[in-house]
Amino acid sequence: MIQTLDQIFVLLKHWLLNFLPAAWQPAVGVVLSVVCIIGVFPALFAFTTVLERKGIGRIQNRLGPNRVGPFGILQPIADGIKSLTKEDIVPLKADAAVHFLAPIVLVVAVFMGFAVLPMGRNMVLVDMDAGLLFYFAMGASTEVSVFMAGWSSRNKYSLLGAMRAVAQMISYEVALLLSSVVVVMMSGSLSLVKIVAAQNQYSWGLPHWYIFTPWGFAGALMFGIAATAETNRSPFDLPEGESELVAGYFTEYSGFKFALFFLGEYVAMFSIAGLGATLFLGGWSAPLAALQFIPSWMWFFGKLMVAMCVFIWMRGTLPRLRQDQLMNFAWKFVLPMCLLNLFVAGLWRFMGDGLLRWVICSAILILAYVGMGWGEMKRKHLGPRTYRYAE
Amino acid sequence: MTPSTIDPERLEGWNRPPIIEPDGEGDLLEVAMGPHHPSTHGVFRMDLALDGERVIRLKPVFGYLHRNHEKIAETVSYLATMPYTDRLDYICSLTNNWAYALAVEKLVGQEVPERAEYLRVILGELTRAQNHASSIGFLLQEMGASGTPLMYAFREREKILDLFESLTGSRMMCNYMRFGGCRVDASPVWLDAVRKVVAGLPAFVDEFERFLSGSEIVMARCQGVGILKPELAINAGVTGPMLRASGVNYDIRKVDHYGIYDRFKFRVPLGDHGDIYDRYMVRILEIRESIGILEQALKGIPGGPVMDPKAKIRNFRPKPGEAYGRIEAPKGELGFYLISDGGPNPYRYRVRPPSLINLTVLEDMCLGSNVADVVLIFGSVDIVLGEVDR
Amino acid sequence: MGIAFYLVSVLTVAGGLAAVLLKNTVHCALAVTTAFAGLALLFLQLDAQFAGFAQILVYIGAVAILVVFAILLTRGSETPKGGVFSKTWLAGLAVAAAIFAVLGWAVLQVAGSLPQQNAAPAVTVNQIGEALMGRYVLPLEIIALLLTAALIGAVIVAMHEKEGD
Amino acid sequence: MSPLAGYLLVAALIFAIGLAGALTRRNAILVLIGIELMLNAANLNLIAFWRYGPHPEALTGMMFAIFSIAVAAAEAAVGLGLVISIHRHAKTTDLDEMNRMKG
Repeated sequence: MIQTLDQIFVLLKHWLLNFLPAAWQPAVGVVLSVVCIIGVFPALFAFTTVLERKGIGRIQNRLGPNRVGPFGILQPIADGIKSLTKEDIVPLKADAAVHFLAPIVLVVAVFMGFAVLPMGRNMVLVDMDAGLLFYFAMGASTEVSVFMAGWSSRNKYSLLGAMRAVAQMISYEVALLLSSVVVVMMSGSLSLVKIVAAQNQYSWGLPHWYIFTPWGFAGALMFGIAATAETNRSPFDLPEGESELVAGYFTEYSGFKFALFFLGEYVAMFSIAGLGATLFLGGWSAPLAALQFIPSWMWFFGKLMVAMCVFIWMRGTLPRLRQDQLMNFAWKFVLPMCLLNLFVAGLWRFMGDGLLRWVICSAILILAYVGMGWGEMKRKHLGPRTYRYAE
Repeated sequence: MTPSTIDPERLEGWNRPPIIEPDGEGDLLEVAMGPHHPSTHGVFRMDLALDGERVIRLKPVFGYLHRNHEKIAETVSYLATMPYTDRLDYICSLTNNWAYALAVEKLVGQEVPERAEYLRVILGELTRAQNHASSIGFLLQEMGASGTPLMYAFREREKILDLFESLTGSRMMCNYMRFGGCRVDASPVWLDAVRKVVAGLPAFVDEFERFLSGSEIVMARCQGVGILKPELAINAGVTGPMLRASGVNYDIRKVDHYGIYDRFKFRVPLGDHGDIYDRYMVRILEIRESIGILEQALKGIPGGPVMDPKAKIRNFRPKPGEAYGRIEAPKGELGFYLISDGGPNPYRYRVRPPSLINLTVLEDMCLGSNVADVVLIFGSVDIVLGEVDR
Repeated sequence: MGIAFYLVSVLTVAGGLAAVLLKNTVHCALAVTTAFAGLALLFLQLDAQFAGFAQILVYIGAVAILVVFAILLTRGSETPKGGVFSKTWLAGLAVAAAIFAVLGWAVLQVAGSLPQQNAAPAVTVNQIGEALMGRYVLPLEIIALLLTAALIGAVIVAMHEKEGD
Repeated sequence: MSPLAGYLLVAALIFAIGLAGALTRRNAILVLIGIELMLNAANLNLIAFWRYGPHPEALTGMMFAIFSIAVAAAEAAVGLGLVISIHRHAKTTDLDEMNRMKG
């Protein structure tokens, strides 16, 4: 029973495929899986927008949407109808073809990333040998779409926003890659399925998730920072920094194309949250050996939603950085930390089991983290101030 | 983007309205921020010349909200202008009332009963507290904090506005002060309500400060940005928290001894750097001082009338002469200059709006900084467009 | 040779042609991005997964972005007055056509004797990694050195000259 | 015809297109794009020969292609850096106008 529930989608797919001639089965199987991905994530997107608006509302002492349907749950439907019925405006001077293609390129590239994410036991579209590399290749393609959107709009805000976004995405992509490399080093594979399998082991009922090691924790932290920047979320949301750039590179988009951008950005968050969960949080594996009876896909989506909640929490809490500070942070803090983390991971690998390697590895990372942060604040003369009073 | 050289010739013709050029020919990028820009506090435009993201020129363009305030005041009776003053700085209408009442009282040499003076101080300091809190909220909003600090500030502002409403009948357009006192008396119930709100204020400021002052992002964005030198501030006539953040000890409550401020013990916080962070901190510290004043005033408020019994309401015709009444409004020195020719309405009526005069140094503060900082510096000036454009 | 090969080839060649022929420089850059993507797909068809993904990562993620940045920095998106092709375009075209003729002739000459083997070689990323760290470790190190030198060089070349220099 | 010949022909075509672009365009950046296309065509050849060659397990062609991609990335970075630097100096990216050795 537990097994059936765990594999319910796989079994369902096989059952459906049995109605077809054998020659068609592989192709139709792929199409079925793709349709599932294309169906599930936009639905999740609709649900999460309500969650985000409600959550931010709670953070800000207000209610959030509560008019459409019970507790405002049907709000995304209203939003969807609104954005689909809006006029699709293309600026007169815009490069119509590029303007049209940009959101499509974004959405396609973002959805491609899901092909290699294992969403449950045996639930992966293609188990590629170089899955992680494929994921990052698709992530890199989104930058082109961002540039296309900004450039084709013939709007200064759009262009500035696009250049900011591209510069930011390139900078943090390096950090994203380097923070994932530690996982590749330790699991010895680029295949996300094997990375999950390597973490799906338990000693004393506790899982072997990489986040529970010093290098894994530092890597997850850096990955989280880079992922936030990569998806343009607060506090790194300056490409669409409302107070300076109206809406960044999609200022000139309206109606359905705007909805596509919105969807693309949100789904990119899901995908990167899913990747983070796969790399550091054990993917679909249960957090305790005793909890393995809960279906694996529920764990995956649970972790995904937890990561999304962290994104929402940060958005409600933090102000945004400035462009140069963002770049400095990427190249002078995150990148050195990632490189050091690589070194620590190597050290961990070649030191024997025991308390010593825990102490040494944690000490190196914590010292570097605190030292670099403190040094940066000192160098820029930042810090709390005292004030004098006149009577 | 690479910094590039600036062609001086292009800056010569800067006064013309900016034309969007298709490909950014030349080295400078002209960006118009506003008047529909979501970031501005109202309908205000900044024309920027950008070199990469560095500000080369900044031209504030205002007047979109011009409502002929001064001319209207010259054509209606003295009292009829009172509600118009509410609409100057619509965040703090009570201090506007006070400054105007003060000017007219000076003109006719009128006395104000003690209870009315106490009520004015209480209302003025409450106004200052809510203005500073919401201006910090707006500043953080510009910083991209997606409204959370703003909503915290507004929660507190709401309580204060409720007090205003129960006393004056209106939340924002209070129209409460009169020449020679106040319009209605405050009930003991109202005073108790004020005591309750004031007792809650320190906790709010502590919470605000705990979340914001120590935040690394706030420090990184605010410290060392938008520096205003004290010399320039004095020369430009900048007043209020902005001037004090630059380290100049000038508070009209201390200098002018207007009202009954001499009876209260309070200190004037001063900044040393004159940057955005100092302006922010000076405002926070001023809220704390205001709380002190409020506590003293609520303790010492006497009984008695709130209106000078000799005050003449009907057929109000001051003798020919002139007067300038000024107060330390939350945003700076708010002054009203009146010339009377003996008629029922002023011959000349002039407002000295702190928002407008503080805004004149905007370009000096912004030059050379990042375009993202411009919004922040603009936010730290704390202006209300109703007062800038009048 | 499946239909996929022909489709991808047409896409690649069309992208390349557009990159060479279009007037607007940014359009050229976007077209060449399409050509790079097409080449990556061709690599994938040749069972070279790793090279294909590396191609996308390097060419679309880095080189294409670098090119558009360079175009915007040099204000190159305007069409120059003297036309987009150089004065000696005819000679250039002739050379290119001649080279294509020679290459094509050579390929067609030997087309019959080329190997027909079709069994896909089972190459895993592990093997590539081991080869890189074993047999090809020296070239790898040299490449690393080259990339570092190129990075520093590019930064120095493009760095803004300080006043007074 | 063997599949290899098809790949070789496509590679030759792309090489010729790249060469034509490099030789005929005026804009220095587009010349670089042409060179990149030529390098890519060479990579395609390398991979095709590796795939249909006698010893694919030796990975020789594949390795060559991977190294070539890395070198091409370096070349693009330096080349574009040069173009930007020249543009700053001569205010043009037009190769026909860049005919002086001295700035």
